[in-house]
Amino acid sequence: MSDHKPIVYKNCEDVPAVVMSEASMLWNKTGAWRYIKPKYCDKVPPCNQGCPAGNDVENFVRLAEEKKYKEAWLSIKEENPFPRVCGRVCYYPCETACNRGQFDRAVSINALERFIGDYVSTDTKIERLQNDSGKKVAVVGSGPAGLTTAYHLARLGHGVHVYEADEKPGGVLRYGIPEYRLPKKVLDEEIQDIINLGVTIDCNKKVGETIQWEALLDFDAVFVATGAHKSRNVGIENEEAQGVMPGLGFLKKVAQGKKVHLGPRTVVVGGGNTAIDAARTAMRLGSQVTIHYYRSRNEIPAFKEEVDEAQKEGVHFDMLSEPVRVLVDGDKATGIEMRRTRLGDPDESGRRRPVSVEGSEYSVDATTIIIAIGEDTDLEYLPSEIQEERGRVIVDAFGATSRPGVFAGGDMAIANHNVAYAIGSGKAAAIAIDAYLKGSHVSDIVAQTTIGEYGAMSMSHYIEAGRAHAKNRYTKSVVSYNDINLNYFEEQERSKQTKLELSERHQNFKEVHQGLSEDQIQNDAQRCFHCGVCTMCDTCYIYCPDIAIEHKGDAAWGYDINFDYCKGCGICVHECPRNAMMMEDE
Amino acid sequence: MIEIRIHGRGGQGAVIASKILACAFFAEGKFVQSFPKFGVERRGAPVEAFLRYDDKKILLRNNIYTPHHLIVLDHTLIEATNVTSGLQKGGWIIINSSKKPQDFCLPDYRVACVDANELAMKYKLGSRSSPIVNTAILGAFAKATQMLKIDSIVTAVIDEVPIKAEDNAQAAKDAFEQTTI
Amino acid sequence: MRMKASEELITSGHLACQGCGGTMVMRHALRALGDNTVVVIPACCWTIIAGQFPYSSLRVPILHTAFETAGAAASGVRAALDIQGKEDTNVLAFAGDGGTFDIGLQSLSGAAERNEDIIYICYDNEAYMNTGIQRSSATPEMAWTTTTPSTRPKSGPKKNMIQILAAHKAPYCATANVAWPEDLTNKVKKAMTIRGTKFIHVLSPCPPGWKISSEYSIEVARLATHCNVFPIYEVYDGERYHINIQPKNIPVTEYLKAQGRFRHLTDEEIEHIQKRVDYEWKILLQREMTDSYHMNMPA
Amino acid sequence: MKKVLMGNHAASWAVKLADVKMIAAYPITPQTQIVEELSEMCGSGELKAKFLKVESEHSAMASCIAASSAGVRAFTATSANGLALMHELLHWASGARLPLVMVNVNRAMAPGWNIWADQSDSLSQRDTGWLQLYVEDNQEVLDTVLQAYYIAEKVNLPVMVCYDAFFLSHTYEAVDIPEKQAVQDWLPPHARENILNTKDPRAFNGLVMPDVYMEMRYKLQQAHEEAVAVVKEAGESFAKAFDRSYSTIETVYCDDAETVLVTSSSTTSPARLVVEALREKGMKIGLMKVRLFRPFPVDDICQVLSGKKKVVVIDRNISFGKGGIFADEIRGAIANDPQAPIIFGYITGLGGRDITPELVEDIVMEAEKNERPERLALWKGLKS
Repeated sequence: MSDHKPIVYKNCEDVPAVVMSEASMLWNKTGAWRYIKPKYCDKVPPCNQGCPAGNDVENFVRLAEEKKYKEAWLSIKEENPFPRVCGRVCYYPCETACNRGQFDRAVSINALERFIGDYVSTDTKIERLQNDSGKKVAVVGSGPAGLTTAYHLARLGHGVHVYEADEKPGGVLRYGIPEYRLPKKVLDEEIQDIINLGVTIDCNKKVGETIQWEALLDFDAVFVATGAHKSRNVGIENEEAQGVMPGLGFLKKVAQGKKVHLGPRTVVVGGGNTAIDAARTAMRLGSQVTIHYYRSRNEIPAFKEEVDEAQKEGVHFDMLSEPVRVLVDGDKATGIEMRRTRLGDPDESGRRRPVSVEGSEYSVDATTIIIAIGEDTDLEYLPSEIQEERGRVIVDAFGATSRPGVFAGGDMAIANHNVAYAIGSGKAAAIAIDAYLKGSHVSDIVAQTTIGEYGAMSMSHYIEAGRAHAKNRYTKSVVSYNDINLNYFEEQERSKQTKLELSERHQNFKEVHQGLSEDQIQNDAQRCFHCGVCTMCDTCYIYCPDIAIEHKGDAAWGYDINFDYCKGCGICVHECPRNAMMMEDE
Repeated sequence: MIEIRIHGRGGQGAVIASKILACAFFAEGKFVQSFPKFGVERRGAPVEAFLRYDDKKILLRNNIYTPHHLIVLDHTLIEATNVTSGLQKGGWIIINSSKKPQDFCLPDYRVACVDANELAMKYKLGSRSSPIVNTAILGAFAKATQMLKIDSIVTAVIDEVPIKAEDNAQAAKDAFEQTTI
Repeated sequence: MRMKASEELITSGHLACQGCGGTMVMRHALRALGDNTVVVIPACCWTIIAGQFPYSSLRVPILHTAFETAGAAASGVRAALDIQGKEDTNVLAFAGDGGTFDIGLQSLSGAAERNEDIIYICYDNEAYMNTGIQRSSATPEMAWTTTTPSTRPKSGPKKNMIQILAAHKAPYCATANVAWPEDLTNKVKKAMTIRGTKFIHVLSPCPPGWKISSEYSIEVARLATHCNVFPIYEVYDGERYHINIQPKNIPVTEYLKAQGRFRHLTDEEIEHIQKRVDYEWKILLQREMTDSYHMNMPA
Repeated sequence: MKKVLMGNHAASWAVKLADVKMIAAYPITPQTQIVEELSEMCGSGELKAKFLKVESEHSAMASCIAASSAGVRAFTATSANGLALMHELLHWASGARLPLVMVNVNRAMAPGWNIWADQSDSLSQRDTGWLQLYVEDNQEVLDTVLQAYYIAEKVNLPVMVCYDAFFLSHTYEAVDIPEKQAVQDWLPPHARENILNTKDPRAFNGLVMPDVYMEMRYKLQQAHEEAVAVVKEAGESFAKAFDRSYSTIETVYCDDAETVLVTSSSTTSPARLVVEALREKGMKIGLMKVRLFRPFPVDDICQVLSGKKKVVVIDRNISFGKGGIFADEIRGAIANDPQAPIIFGYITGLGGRDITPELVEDIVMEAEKNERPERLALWKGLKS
């Protein structure tokens, strides 16, 4: 007798004498009782939205939790060629966004990324996703943006030729970030992954000098990402004196292994990351260092952690002071005259504007003065048809410039000057260039590939919208802290990276952050809420009063809802710890 | 059909005595019927039990009102209750007493006595304050009435008394010997 | 413990309301018990949930029995199984609060006193829900039901069934809550290893009766424990107490305000309930503590 | 083996011989010795059964229902208020079609408290779907309890064996106890389908909707109707095995009788004496003992009574507002017979009052004297 059909007794004789069941209740399709129905839908975790590079953060954390480090690494590499770089130098907006941060402390995503990268990279090769398209793309600049574009385009099957003005690829990664934060070996290895994909990196080729712009137009598309490496001048007296140098220039020289003589006392002017990097580098070269910044510690734009480290390492901070003029003895700088500032009203960035305090000038002795108050782009080599504004190339969300076929990214095109944004812009451009080369419209895929509200792009969404894990993800619905069912989580300590002993940081450039151990990684991976992403935690399954939720099976991921029986009570959705479900109308 | 009534106090075993006697008659081929007075038995309170035997199936289903014979387990009951109520003239009254039959003024009846208390003590049946006399007195019944053999009583006692069966049987035998008529 | 729906001992298509807690209790209990189980169900919501003749929503045998007889009927099944050599078959009496706290208390007491080798689960939805929300002695103080209107809500506190069973020296008594399914299944598993009468009292939210939206079923049940209204603990041999879930000590008002059946409560009344809850919780803590001074009865 | 047994112990012996596996009981006078004896038997191991000492008759019946549902022979015994307490579950047992056997020692219902013979307790339960047999002596107690299992398991209905308080329950008579092997040969081992079975899990006694409830009740009635023949068959086959025969009714001198005295239970015994005596005096009187009350053996009764002049029914029971229940049942049974006799319904012996041969004769002679009864309920033996 079928369990799914009601039993009909035709006549009196048919009716049994004993009140005994003959079949199950499965014939009774209680799905008809339902007003609204549950649905599994992966949403955007705030970390994913927060990652400018478009990493599928939640995914790699989950894979790490399952000790699938290789899969985790491949997941990052799908979006970002630089897990090891980012795991060291990113200022982790993902962690700032992490909902767990409101509960106890954010998951150590950055350190997780680094662990995964370091754990896996040397023995795994990245594959090209598509066969050779026959198209050729020129990439100008081998900084994080350029290399990212090159990487993705190569994976998408295009021929990529990178032009690099310096003698080695990497741009700011190589010349702007000191060895103690990003060992060159790590960078080289990640760049090698890109080269292994068939990307040609042509060094010592500077557009406008060793190669002409017009030559680039022979390519099917061009991506320019030459960064912002023109250090700004303060505009004070004697700024050109000997012993005064730009921050980035200083860092580059050190990175190139050139001897730099600082003398015993170095003054750094500025509060950005370059300033801090310069100060800490100067420390390591044996100089006493003081940083002068014209706002207070609260407004300093450098990463807080870097500032803290600098302080611990012995860098002095002289806040609320602005340079007035360089003091010279002949053409040699001997010090700098500073002036006190005080904080006034907030400016458009929300930070309080420094106001000079007249008559508060004072002198500081210095053998070297490093000016690190920001960098500008150099757009002179670009033809006029490519529109610019305030020193930046005007681009759309995907890096398309005003000239068809020419795309731009990185610091020269976007406001946020940091590695993760550069990588994000490179990926966006790669998507746009691929679409351009295929003759399709980027506008069609914006919704599909943009994760959340901040413009991060997902390569996995682009290349395989139908891929199982990405299938149901609502690219705009970001899970907030209030969406999390906190009943399912308990406070748990965040894993802390060990750092190089202070005593070991002088006279060398050993890496300061030592990363996390596997146990620590596991601890933190387990802390992840997996906001908006089904982890098959079984909460929905176990609470379903109607046994209408079923595992897809041993091999497959996720659950099926049996709408024949689901009564639409909504418990599964309400109880989902991570808001990976929703109710929708019938 | 012969009807016998047994008088005792709650706890003395009047009902068991009635049953043992029934078993003894049954063993001699009689139809029997034994039953307590249908009531609420309380320890120490006067109780009655009944016995009918006959050569054919007994079809009466009522209390005995005019017994042929009496068994009295406690002679104090004779003063306390109207034991002879309904007793047919010339019937036997078997009394547990150290007294002699002539000490009881029961002119219309035949009286037999046995000191079943003493026998109970002798065989350590029950306690001094409440000796178990229901088996011993049946020996006296057999002796006095001669309605059945002492052997039948002894066999019934052994079959029906769960503990100290042999002592009880011996008490009945002794009583058979010691009955005064 | 992952199971396919087809492996679960309760089937879909049953006749429980949306969000029914009692259904979850059965599901979790059977996950632990397995198919070598006979379920005895007196009159209660499950009389209906199990499905009408000729159907059943369980894949284990059910004996539906009269309202007041769960303890006795389970005893009878136990006896019959034992005499047939089926000592390994679990007998689960599965009764609502009415059938346990009220009309069935006598037969439960009898079974517990005889220490019948049964597992008795009371799924407590705190009123006669099957007949349409009438008060039972499990109804919490001041709750609305159709027989305790909000103008005259239920007077007096809920009967303490665990104490009653503990007084029988039942070898294992426990409370549980559908919001902690694993705790519940573990308790049932533990009960299976203990001979004698095991009593598990499970708080089972009833969306219609508690006047909550069905999706809040688990959340409200969870609040009951975190507000100390329904602590989760075990009592071994009627004497040794062990609290299993540390509550978050949330004010009762959170729990009460979540439910329509308490909507009429004034601040003073809530305060009164809070005081009683605090008091009972303290007593429970003391009982748990007394454990360390407990003198075992000589063997 | 013949033994002098009280009626209650005759019941216990039958339970032992029937190899009952589960007994649940609660004490109540005058039933108690049945279960005391069974308790001894279980204790000594001569009866391998589970004995549940439950906390009420209600639970006794609930446990028996459950045990029977789980596939074993179950037994309980009760009286009067205990039976009344079971009332709900009596319906449950028959509705579940369980072959339970219960002894009810007929005792008067309180108040006032009265522990003596009276059939009103079991007759109040006549509509619960149980078979009811009323027996006359201790031998019949034993034989009927055995037959009760035979019948119950053939028709899947519970059977109540009823006999009078004290007149049987506490009265010792010689009882022929059959050999265990002979009983086993006659009463097949208990084996039923449709029981609680974890290998074939079914739900029993669940919700039944109006669309089939009536059919199921019809089947229950059918089973009762079929049970009349099964009771006879049980009696006949019992006679073959044990040389004592039983049926739905028993008649004495009815063939040529003009007046038939109708009795049940222990009242039949003195009635036999009376009928015998009156026959000797030349009166054309017969006796009909009604043994099976539910199902009511309408055909058997009508066959005997049709064409008789007068029927005198003695009832140790009463349905208040109507009269004696046996009399009423007989009236109802024969109402459509064109040759229906005049029926005199006498109520007597309530609450353990003796029914002596003199009383029975008084009743018969009064009925003989009057052409028709003055009213439905005639009382005899009231204090004048």
